[in-house]
This record gives sequence, structure tokens and C-alpha cells, in this order.
Amino acid sequence: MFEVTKREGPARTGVFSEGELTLNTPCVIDTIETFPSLGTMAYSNIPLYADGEFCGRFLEQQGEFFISHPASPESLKAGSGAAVMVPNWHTVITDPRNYVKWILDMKTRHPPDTMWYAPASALPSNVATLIASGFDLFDYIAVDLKTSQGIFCNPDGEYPADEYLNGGTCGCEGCLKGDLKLHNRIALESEIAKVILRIKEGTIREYLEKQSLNAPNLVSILRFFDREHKFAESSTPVARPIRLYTNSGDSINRPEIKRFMQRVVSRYIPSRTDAAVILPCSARKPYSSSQSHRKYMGAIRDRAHEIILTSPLALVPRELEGVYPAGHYDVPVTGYWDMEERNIIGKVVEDYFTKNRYEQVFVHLDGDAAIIAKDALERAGIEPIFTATGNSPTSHDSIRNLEQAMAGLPRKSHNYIRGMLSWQFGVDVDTSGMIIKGRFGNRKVLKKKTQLFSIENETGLYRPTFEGWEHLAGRYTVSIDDFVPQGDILAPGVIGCDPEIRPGDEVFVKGSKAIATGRASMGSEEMIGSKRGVAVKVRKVKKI
Amino acid sequence: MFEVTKREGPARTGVFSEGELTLNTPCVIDTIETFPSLGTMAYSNIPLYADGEFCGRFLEQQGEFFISHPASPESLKAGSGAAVMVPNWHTVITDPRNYVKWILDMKTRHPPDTMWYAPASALPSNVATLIASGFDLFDYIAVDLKTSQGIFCNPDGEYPADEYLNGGTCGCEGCLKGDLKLHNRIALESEIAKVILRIKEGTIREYLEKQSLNAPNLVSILRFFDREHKFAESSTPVARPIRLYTNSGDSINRPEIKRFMQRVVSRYIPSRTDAAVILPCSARKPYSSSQSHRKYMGAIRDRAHEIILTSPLALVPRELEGVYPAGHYDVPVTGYWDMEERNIIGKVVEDYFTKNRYEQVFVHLDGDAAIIAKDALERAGIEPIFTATGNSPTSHDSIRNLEQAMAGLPRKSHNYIRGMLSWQFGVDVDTSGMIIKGRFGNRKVLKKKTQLFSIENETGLYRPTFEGWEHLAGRYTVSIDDFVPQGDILAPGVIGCDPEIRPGDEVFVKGSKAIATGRASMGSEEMIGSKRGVAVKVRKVKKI
Amino acid sequence: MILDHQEKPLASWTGKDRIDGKIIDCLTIIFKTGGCSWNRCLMCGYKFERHDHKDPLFLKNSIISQLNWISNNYETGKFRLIKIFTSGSFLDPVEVPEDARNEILVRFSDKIVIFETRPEYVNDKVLDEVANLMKQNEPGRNFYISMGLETTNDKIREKCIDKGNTFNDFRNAAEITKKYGAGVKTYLMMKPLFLSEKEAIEDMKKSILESAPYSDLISMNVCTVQSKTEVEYYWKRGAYRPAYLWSVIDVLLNTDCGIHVTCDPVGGGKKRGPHNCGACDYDLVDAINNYSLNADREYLKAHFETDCKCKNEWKFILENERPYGMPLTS
Amino acid sequence: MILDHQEKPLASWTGKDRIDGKIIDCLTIIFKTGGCSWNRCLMCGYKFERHDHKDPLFLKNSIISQLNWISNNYETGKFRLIKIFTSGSFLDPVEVPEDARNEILVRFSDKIVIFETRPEYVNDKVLDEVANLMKQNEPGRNFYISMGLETTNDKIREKCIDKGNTFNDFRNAAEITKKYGAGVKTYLMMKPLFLSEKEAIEDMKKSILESAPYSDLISMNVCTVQSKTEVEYYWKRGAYRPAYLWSVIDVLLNTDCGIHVTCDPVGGGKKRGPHNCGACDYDLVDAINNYSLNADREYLKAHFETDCKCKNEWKFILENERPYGMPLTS
Repeated sequence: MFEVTKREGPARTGVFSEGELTLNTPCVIDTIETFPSLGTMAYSNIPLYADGEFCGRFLEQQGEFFISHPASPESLKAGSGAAVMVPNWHTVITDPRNYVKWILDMKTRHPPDTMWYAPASALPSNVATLIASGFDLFDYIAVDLKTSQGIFCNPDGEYPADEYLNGGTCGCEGCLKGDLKLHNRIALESEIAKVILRIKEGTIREYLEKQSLNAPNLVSILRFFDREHKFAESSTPVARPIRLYTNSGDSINRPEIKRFMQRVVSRYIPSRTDAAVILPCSARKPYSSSQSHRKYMGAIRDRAHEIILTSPLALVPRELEGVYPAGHYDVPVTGYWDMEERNIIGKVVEDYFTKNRYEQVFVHLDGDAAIIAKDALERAGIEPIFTATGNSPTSHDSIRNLEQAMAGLPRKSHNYIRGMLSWQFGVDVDTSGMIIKGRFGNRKVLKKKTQLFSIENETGLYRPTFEGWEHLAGRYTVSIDDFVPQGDILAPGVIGCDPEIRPGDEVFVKGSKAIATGRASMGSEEMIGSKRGVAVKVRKVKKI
Repeated sequence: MFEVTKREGPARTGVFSEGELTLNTPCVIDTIETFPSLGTMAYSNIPLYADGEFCGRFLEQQGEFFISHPASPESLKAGSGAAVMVPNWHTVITDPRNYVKWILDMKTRHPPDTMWYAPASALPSNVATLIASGFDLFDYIAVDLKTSQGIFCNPDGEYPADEYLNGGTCGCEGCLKGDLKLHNRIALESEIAKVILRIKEGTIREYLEKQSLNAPNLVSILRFFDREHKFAESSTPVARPIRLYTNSGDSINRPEIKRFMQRVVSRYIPSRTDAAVILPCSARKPYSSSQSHRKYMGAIRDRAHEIILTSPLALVPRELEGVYPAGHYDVPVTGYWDMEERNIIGKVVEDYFTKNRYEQVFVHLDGDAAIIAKDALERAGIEPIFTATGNSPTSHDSIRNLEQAMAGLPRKSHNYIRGMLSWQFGVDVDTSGMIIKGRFGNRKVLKKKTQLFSIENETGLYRPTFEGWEHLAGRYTVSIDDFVPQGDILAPGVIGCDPEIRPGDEVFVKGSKAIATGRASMGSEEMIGSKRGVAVKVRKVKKI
Repeated sequence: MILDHQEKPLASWTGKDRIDGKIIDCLTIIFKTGGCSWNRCLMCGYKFERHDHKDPLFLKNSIISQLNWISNNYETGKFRLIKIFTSGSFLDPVEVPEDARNEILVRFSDKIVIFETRPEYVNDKVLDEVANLMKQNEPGRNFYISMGLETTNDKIREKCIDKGNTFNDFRNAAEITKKYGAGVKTYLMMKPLFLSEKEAIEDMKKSILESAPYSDLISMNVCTVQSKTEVEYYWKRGAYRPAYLWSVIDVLLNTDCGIHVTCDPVGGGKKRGPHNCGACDYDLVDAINNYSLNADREYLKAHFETDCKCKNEWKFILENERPYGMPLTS
Repeated sequence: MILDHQEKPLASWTGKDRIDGKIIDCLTIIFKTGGCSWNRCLMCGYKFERHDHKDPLFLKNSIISQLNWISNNYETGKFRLIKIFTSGSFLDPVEVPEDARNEILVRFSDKIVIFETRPEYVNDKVLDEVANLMKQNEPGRNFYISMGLETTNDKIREKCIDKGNTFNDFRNAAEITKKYGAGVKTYLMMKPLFLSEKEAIEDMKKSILESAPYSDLISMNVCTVQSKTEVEYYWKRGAYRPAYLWSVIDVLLNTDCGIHVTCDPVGGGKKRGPHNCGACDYDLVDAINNYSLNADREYLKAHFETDCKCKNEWKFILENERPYGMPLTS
């Protein structure tokens, strides 16, 4: 039996239990000792690269693991809770294209609540990638092999033991005793422990970007996964109460960033389209708490829609500045925008302004940012007005220019509620009569005296009340059977759900006996595909 | 007294000795115990951000360290061999722009053979960056501070000790004993040991790219340093007998890559300019040992100059395919060329073909590579002929096309000797009569029966004999005083040298009493600026 | 009595103050004046709170107008103590024209008045005049001159504050003050720029002991980060950290000079003021304020002895923060 | 005697071979024929070394022409032993037309001839014919039929080689062979696809013991990576590794079946052939060759007992390489 306890894209923590045995995954064990059937699989080798015909003839399901092979028939599915092994997975680690293709094939074929074993594959230098690919169980074979070869393993790579074992680079028991085997095993165990904490913290992606630099093939694996955006996105939390670091060149392609960009273009609805002003970002988040933005806002005085151009998020409409990851990202700043980010960001700008036709667009940017906006707007068929002059958008001249440019435009406050609801739930809500009340940390959306939403401080997400859900057009609904939830809703209780649901999303639970509000613990695919685990953490239940 | 023993750009290993004391640097020690004068500097604080006037009034040279401050007068120089301290360096680590500016200012002001102490700065997560900035000595203050704050340090960052100290992420004595202070100190010591081995191996840059991902400011520091290309380039080895991994987006800006690109454009001389064919690279190095290149070469049969387009090196003329790093780089491949690499590589292509006007240019590329070449050649005013068709440059059709395109062009072998000598020494050598003889691993350049060069197998560099040097127009000469070298030439013996000399370069030593051939251990700046250390490893001496 | 033209002073507030062991009601007034003539102290944020005009008549009218505003807005009769600040020196005739100064003193001559000045303006001529204006309607001193000595260490005062005067200047001024029956209130400045936490504590302890013989009241200010000051310049760059509240209490508890040293930890618990980790700040600020008013040593001591996760950090800082590696925290 | 039309065989070479304990001079010829009719073995790279024509007359002429080239280029009188290979079966009449076959046998009927065939072509009719053609000019067998049994395990032969026949087929053919006074030379294949190193060793040891009763000579081939084979497909993808030389020696030393098992480790020490780490390969290949010829067990044993850095790795592989995690090395 296997239950996933936390998801970070394909990476997850879980618990596998069978009789006396309990494994907290990801973990490394002596698999053959724990699963003795592994020792009785003589002559059963089927290389990963074998074709369907060969698999059909020679692949036998035997022993304690369900054996998954990229070419085995589509119809052959592991059961929920099973232990799944992908034999010889170590042979594809240097073949990124097939690595990613096969993970996608196999992972979408079998239920999510299965424990995946990658035999002979795990090294301290690659196990982050393996875990981030959805593997849960590992053995000591690869590190022990290195030991037999006189190779010292650490989280950066593999090195000659004669230099490293006494080189002072590690203070473990193995190193102190000069015991290479012990060191290598500890190194692997420690690395897995590190990854587990990263999953729990929600920073596995940052770690993965770092660890991928260990080898070209690991970088390529990361990039191929990123091209298959939907795969990881579907199980990536919608928000986290922590910073998101976009330190690497690959960060711009991480699921959270692409998702944000896509929602700004496809879901988000601006509440005025007479005039927009594109502003620079600020290191301080939310932007409006920075000195520079206080200046811009003072000059604009609600006479245009404020949209922030930033790397790597592209465009952040003012209404969304507090929501994850807009209020949470941190990025290395040098003043230089590389061509790749220019390209990706420019495309978002183009798409946004092609979709949302403003009558006038003001560009209050300088340097590379101004060029990106100019080129993108041109492609969208817009001739903007540039308001930043001289050396900086915050200079006295620039601010005066901006102020003058706004002359005559009507004042209209940003509709934060409509903006956020469109972004978060993909609905266009009539927000007349709705107002935000309360001090930071305890903000609520009210209509008359009825609370519709509370605003979560750490993430910026809106948490609907039952009354709030009435405005959301049935989106983000989880359908359950005819029971009244006692505590959280488990996956088997779910009979259907909005495919857009991601871990961490606010959801509306609906059954014939009760309705409830809560937060999704898993994505829609897992809710439907799993037989174990908490699907929705319930906040409030109402019998009907 | 301080002597540098190995250089990898600003990073180096060295030995500091004074009386009983010997420090193998980089290292971390209890500095105040070793240098008691540090304990007697009451009321001496001068922040890094203080201006010259304030420094002038209050900065006192006292104690065992020469005190360096960004704003102290230009004329104030540390002596060779001194220990230099930059007080309060930890306060600038989050300010990348000043960090890099000040390192450049200070490092170019003081002699290279000085040991640099960054107080209160070193953590396992940032010490690679500090060492790569030219610091040699560290203390335990920063890690001990973290201990006092209940923070667990590892090479990735800083974490809450309650989760990490017993989290199994580290197997050191401190962790086993639950002793956070011990763990944090061991973590720092281990990290420095790791960096030392990386310097010795010649892979510190790869490690730095990885470690910089620990924090946005570390990435920015790396990028600001890369913009100041010359600073690190001047002490970066010209070649290494190992692979060079360009796994990160920042790899394209590393000194070795930029240097290669610049030399191809500015130094390298092609031996025919009637026809060039631009070819794809291959994973196997040198390219000509790959199956695909055997096909191309079979079709071209010396009827055009072969130039390989590749990321991140841009252009590799066939004659240079074996030399470092062309024969040594490894890069993640996904088939996608990002816009930044397209831009940088395209510029090199443009510059190369603007400078070297070929009568005909054939482009035997597909996909993104073909587009890059096309756009760049267009900017250079060249209309190329495309010879790769259909799905791949190695397809039967493409190869036939290439072969047909070559029809009628004269056969002329690549002049490897002239190409390499122009690239390595920046000279145009009349190579008539010179031939390459010998099996791989023992190749030599002869003229009649006189050996002029041997070709170093591991790096592809040419090693001139005395007779070889006669062809090199006085380049790469180190002038020494009137002595006959006994063994290696030490820095104080050098009275002048070619400013182009880099560590690992072949050099010609010339004095009034002797000439010699050898290999530079340090770059020209260090030869001139240092009083200690081996300047040239001498291979052969001849009295005159 | 109430004039038409009324200008609001820079600030004014009421409170309680401890003088000679008694707690009395107090009105504090900060007048907008011509501004400090010295105007160079590195931590001083009052540099900009001044009239641009330097015309004595203009200044006089303005100051008297502010005085009238006070009379009009407070029941001045309720207060036994009036504390007068300017952004410089009350006795500097360029900053506060003499007739304005005298008008103020006359207005409050039935109370205890404390006003602040730099020592160079304290001389027999002026003091004689001031003393004459202040009626002596009850026993005890009825005016105090407060002076910002900041530290008794001239080197620190020069480098870290740029005060432009010496301990000796202060002592001379104090002697003159006493001669005219007035009290001396000494302001000390805890942790100016360029001092490590430990240096700051040691300097303060020493300064309290050394200044006590010349003082009737001692007030310890803890340096805060004020806008557009040198301190702010360094603070923004991570090169200055205000004192820990632990340090403030350490000084208050562990310096016995015979005089009750008061301290109002302005900005306490904020990033720009003396602060600890955020968890314990509120309680400690409160304890310091209580101590200043009530002189209850035990209460303060009890707070000093409570534990907080930042106490280890503070102890570490005391032992390990060096002039060449500081500040270690922010 | 020498004909005009002379075609060079695919390959031919001379050497020494051990037969019945004696070392004799030997000529090996590989004829280009119509090619193997089965032609499916996963490791076989001879698939493409065949005539495109299947016309019997054409084939006959070609083969006889190759025979003539041999007569013309070697002093055939010098050799006691002739080893004949085709890319398939010498006794397959589709591949080697009968008259061509008979011409060859007649030409070498004064020598010992070994030719290779698949067992399905061994039957009484053909053997009778062959035996009649071979003169009996000295005591002992004068011809041997060699058959690629590869392994005695039918399952392995099916999955890992796709040989298309059974151990039983082999035994039947061997009995027929013996009936006609000929010898049986058995070819075994060490480490075909899909076997772990240990499985390969065990299979080979078992196969030697089980095939010995039916064999006069046993030759162990070690699987190599030939062009355009299934083996190469997997090898290029890291899914196949040729046997370690340590394994080869282990089998040779630790299998006592009463027959001297010979082994020519083709491609030994190369990536595509049986190899160790590169450091010890040359010596071990040499020792194996020496053993094949001289049957000097001690010499081979001494080599097996020498140490090399890769021996630990090999031992590790034997214990830890599993069918679901292999190959562990390359």
C-alpha cells in the first residue's frame, strides 16, 4: 500500500506499508533483503530499449513488484498502492530524450499512488533528478559499485577516492574510518534526506536546478521535462508561503512561472482598457511597498491600469502583485536581460496586449525593459507613449513626465477583486458592491455585511466562503459521493473534479448530502486516479 | 610570506608562512588566535562604504594585516608576500555590483602574491564564490554566528537546525553528536577542502556555477565578474587536460569560452578563403573522429575550408578542433538553442565572416543552427549556399548535396600548422615545408628533419623547440636577468614578458646568458607583479 | 493674551518624568528655530527641521508664535516640568534670538525648565541672564541645562559622531551651569556609528561613570536610524546596526554611578531603532521605559534574565563582533 | 589444376590448433556462400556476408573459385587441419550447393576437416555421402562437424540468441555424426544478450558440462558486438556489455568436463569484445590464447590470481548485477 503525503510536481514524499514493513519514501534500502522476490528473477532481463514485440514475448510479471516497461502494452496497469519497478532504469540516465519520454509514458499509464523503484540508479549526484522524476525507492547498488571501483561519491559527482577519502571534503563516519563503502552509502542517504526536506519546504525545484549542473544529461533531463510543461504542472502546488528563487537560466521555464504567465494572458481580466502603464519591477515585494512604486502610483493616481514588467514573470497586473509567485520571487539582477528572457517575456507582452486592447499604452521603463516592451507592443500593433526619460524611471523628470501623461485620463481604482478572481478561478465575477476590508494579515472581501472571501496573507490567494463560491460559476468543484465529510476528504471519496485543480487550490466540495469548502492536497489527476491519500483538507462542512 | 601554487583565474591555492606558522590556503582558522593583533584593533571600524576622505582620516595600518579598503589611496600598496585583510567584507556580499567593482579595484592595486583575508564572511554556501574572488583566508565567525542563531549550514544554504541537525542530511561528527557548532565548522572546512580539490583539478568554474545558484546575489556576482572578462581571463589557464563542462546558462561567458571565440575572430588565420563550409558539431571530440564528420569530410574531400558551428564555442575551424577547449567541452543537448546563445554565437559568426571574406560559403546545417548561420552571414553581407536538406545533415540526400556543391572546387588540405600557430601564438607563420608526423599521442611538426613543435596530446597545444621559436616572431617571450636558469624560473627573475602570457602557455625565455623553452605557471601580470613563485617551468635551457 | 499669529511647533507632547526621585507631569516642546549652527553630527536627523530664513526678527516672531500655540493648546499650568528642545542649541543666539529665548523662559519661569544646548553657548553672561529670568518659587533647582555629551571619549565623539567639541568643553560648561544654581542634564549616545556592540556598551558604561560627577541627570539616548543621515547611509548598506535592547539593559543595570540613568528607547523594537529579534522586543522596551520612570532595578533585572532565542546571538556578538568584521547582524 | 576464375574467400588464415592433445598446423577458410538460411541469431554479424544470388549454379561456381584461390595462395600440403566456415551451414544445400561442398571435401580429403553446420542439416544421407568422400588415410577421425549449440539451456537459446533449435536437435545431430566416425565440435556462446555476468558464467559452466558427453571438441566463443546486430543495438544504448575476461577465465578454470575447452577471445580487450578495465586486458587475452593452445592450466590460473583494480568491480558485478539492473558497467 502506498500513499503520497506531499507533492512537488512529480517529486513526492509518501509512505509504503505492507505487513510489518513501513517505508517513508523517498528512501534507499537494501531492496533485495526487503523484497526477496527480487532475488529469484533469473534470466528475466528485458532492456528498456526492447520493443513491444519482445516485451510481449518475454516480459513476465513476477514477484513483489509490478514491472513497468516503456514498451509494455498500454492495457497493462499497476494497481493503486502497488510497488512498481522500472528495470534497468540506470541505463537511460545518459539518454535524456528517452528518459523523459518514458517517464511521461509510464507515469501517465499507471495510478499516481504507486511506489516507483529505480534499481541500480541512485547516486548522490543524480538522486535529486530521479526523485524529481517520480521515483520513490532506491537501492545501494550504484554507490556500492562505485566503491568497488575506488570512486568517491558526493552530491556534486564522482571522484577518485585516493584524493577525496582523505581530502577533508566530508566528515562522515566513513571518511573518518577510511571506509569508502560506508561513506558512499552515507552520502546517498544524506542526499535523499536533503531532498526530502526540500520537498517538504517546497524548494525542490531550486535544488534540482542546482543539482542538474552536475552533468550535461541531468540538465537536458530538466529541460525536456520543462518542455512537457503540463506533466509537472499538474502536480505542482498553486502557491507556497515562501520565496521562489529563480536563480538559474532554466528557472523561467519552471511550472509556476509558466503557469503564472499563461494565466495572466488567458484568465486574467483587466477592469479598464482605456489606458495602461507598464512599470518596472522593484526588488521589494509587493511592488507597491517599494519607494519607487510609491512614486509611480503617486504620479498615476489611478488614471491608468498599472502593469509591471518583470523577469521572469513577464507581466504582473497591479491586482496580482501579492499573489504567488508575483509577491514571492527573487531573481539575480544585473541590469542585463538575456535574449532568452527577452524573447519569452516579449511574447507574453505581445499576447497580453493583443488580447486586451487598451486605447493607450504608456511605457514607463528604461533600458532593456523598454526595448522589450516596445518591440512586443509593436508586434501587437500598438504604438505606446514613452514616459521615462533620462537616466531612470524614478528620476524627477520621469515622474513628472508620467504625471503629465496621465492628464485628462479618468480616475478609476484598480479592481483587485475582479482581477484576482479571474486569475485564480478563471471566472469573470461581477464585483459591484464587493469591498476589501481589514488590515494586512486579515483582509476579507465583503458584500454588504457578508464575507465572500478571506485573503491569505502568505500566498495572496482568495479563500472563498460558501457565499463566495456562489460567485465562482461552479469552477474548482470536487464532487463527492453521498456522504457527509467527517474531517478531510480522501481520494476514494472523490467521484469527479474540475481538471484545473492543483495541490493547494481552494476548492468547493459538493455531494448530495453536504457541501464543503477546503483546500486541495492533490491535483485533479491524482484525485481521480488515486485510491489513497487526502484529496481535500476541509475547512467547513454544511449538510444539505 | 605568501606564494601562489596554482591559479584558476582569481581562485588559487597557496602557502603562507611566517616563522613557525604555515598555512595552506585557502583555509579557515581561528584568525584571532593565529594573528593576535586582530584582538587589539579597538575602535578601528571603517565600513566598506566609507569614502576616501573618511578613510584618509581614520584608516590606520596596524597589526599583522595590511588593511585594504576600496576607498583608500591608490598609492597605498601592500608588499609582496603580505597578509591583506579587507575589513567587513561580509557586508558587501549582498551587493554584487560593489562586490565585483571593489575586488577589481583592490586586486589590481596590490601585488598578486599576497594572502587575502575576508573576515566574518565565509559560509559553506558562499565560500566557493569568496575563493573564486581571490580570498585565501577565512575565519569561523560567520558559521559560529549561525550556530548562535540555531541555523544549520550546508553547501546549499542555511536552514533551521531543528529540522536539519537530526534530519539525516549530514553524517559528520557534529551531526552524530547533535553539536551544531561542530557541524557548522566541519561543513565550512569540508567545503573549503572541496574547493581546493576543484582548483587542483581545474573544475572550480563548474563548481562555482553550481554554487552560485545558492542565492541570487551569488549569481549576480558571477555575472558581474564575467562582464569584466579580462580580470579572470588573465589568470585562467590556457588549457587543461580534462573535460570542460558548459552545463549552465552562464558557461558561455566563462573566460575560456570567450577567449576561444575572441582568438578565432582576432588571431586565427584560415589558409583558404575561396570556399568555406559550415558544419554541425558532434558529441564526440575531436569532431573528425565522429561518424557524422567522417561523412561530411568524405563528401567535401578537402574542397572547402571546414568550420564547425557549435554551442557554446561558436565557430571551430577544423584546424583547431583538437585544441582546448574545442576538443574538451561537453554541453547539454536538447536540439534547442536559446536566444542568448544564438545571439552570442551569431555575433562571432558575423565577425568571423566579416573579417575573413570567403568567395563562397556553404551552410551544411539544419534547424536552429542553420538559422543562426543564415542570419549572421546575412549581416556579414554573405549569401550562403545551403546544402543540408530534409531531416538531417547526415542524411543520404544531404551528403549527396554537399558532395555535388563541392564539384569543381580545388582540393587543398587544411593547413593545421598555420591555423594552430595563428590561434595559439597570434602569428602568421610561413609553414611551407612543415609537416606533421607521428602517431596520435606523439605528433610532431618537422621541417626537413628538424623538429619545430611537438603537439601535446591532452590539450592540443603546440610545444615549440628552440628551432620552433624562431618562427614565432618573438611572441610569448619572457625576459630574464643575466643568469643561466637552474631548474624553473622564479618570478623575481623575470624582468619583462609578453602581456598575452597566461598560465599554461608555452613561452620562450630569453636572457643575456641563456635562452630556454618552457611553460608558464602564471600569467604575465603575475610574472611582473610577484616576488615569489615559479614563473616558468623550464623544459630546456641553452647557454648563449 | 492669545495672539492671532500662531504657528505649531515641530512637536509637543505631555508625559511623566522622573526628577530628583519624584515623578512629575511634564510638557515637552520642540521648537522650530534657525537650526543647529554646527549641524554635522552623523546621526542627527534634525538637520532639516529648521527655518530657511536666518533673519533674527523672523525667527523671533516664529518662535514666539509657536510659544503662543503651546499656551493656547495646553493647560500649561498642569505641568511642573517643561522640556525645551530645538534642532540645535537653545542658547545659540543665531538659532534662537535672545528675546525669543527670554520670552520662553519668562513664560515658564514658575516651573522647572530643561533646555538643551551645546556647551559652547554656556557662559557666564548668558547664564546670569537666564538665572535672573527664572523665578525661584520653590526649593530646588528650577532649571537644567541639558547637553549632548554623547560620550566621554573624545576620539569616539570625533570619529563616530563628529560632534566638534570635547569632554573638557562639557565639563567647563557644567561648572558654569552649577555656578548659577542650575542642574546639568547629560545626554549620552549609545552605539553611534563605527562601534561594535561591545565597544558601544563599554563606551557607554565608562561615559556614565565619567560624566556622573558633572551631572545631575543623565539620559542615555540609543542611536536610531534617522532619515538622510550618515547613519542611515551605512545602515541601508548593512554597515550599521542599532544597539540590541539587551545591551541597553546591560548598561542600565551594570553601571552604578549614583545617578539614576534614564533611557527612552525611541524606535525600540523597530529596525531603525534599538532592537532584538522581534520576539522579545516589546517586553524589553516596556521594561526599559518602566525603569526610566520608576527606577525599579529588580523589574528590569528580571527581564534581563528571561531567555529568548536571540540572547545567544547577542552573547556571541559581544564576544565575536570585531571592528574589522561588523556588524554581524541586522 | 589452377583455374582462371579465382575469387577470394571472405577470409582465410593460418595458425596452430590443438586437436586430441596435439598441436598441429591449421588453415582456416571462410567461404562466401548463399548465406545462412536461418539468419536470425541476435549476435550474428555474418548476415550480410553472403551472395545476393541464390542461384545454385552461380553459388557452386563462386565457391569452387574460392577453393581454387586457396589452393593457389597457400601451400595446402603443409596443413594437417582445415577449418571451414561459411556464414551459415556447410551442410545446408541451399547455401552450399552439394557439388561445391563435395568438391571441397574431396580437395581436403587427406586432412582433418572441420566444418560448421546447424544440426538440422545433419542426417544420415548427407553424413554417409560426406564420410565416403573423406579418405581414411591415417588413424583417428578425419572430419569433425562443428555445431553452434551456444548453450544447453533452450530458454536462453530462444530468448537471448533466437537460434531456432534445441539442445535435443543438437544431441540427435551429434549421435548421427558419431555414427559415421566423425567428431563433434561444439561451439558455445558466452554471454549472449539479456544475461547478467553471473548468469552468463553459470550458463556457460553448465553448458560445458552438459554438452561434453556429446562432444569431442568444445570451443567457447565469447559474444562480441558485431555491426548491425541486435547486440550492437543494445550495446550502443548501454544495455549490453560483453563478458569480462575474468569471467572467461573463471569458466575455463572452473569447469572440468574432461574435454579441453578452447577459447579464442576475439576482440579481447576491445570495447566490442570481452574486456576488463583496459589495464590488465592484454595479458589476460594472451593467457587465454596460451591456454587454448597449450592447455596449461597453471599458467592461466596464475593470471587469474593476479590482481588488478578491476577485479573488485568484477566480483561486485557477480554478486550484485541482477536481471532488473544490468549491465552495471560498460
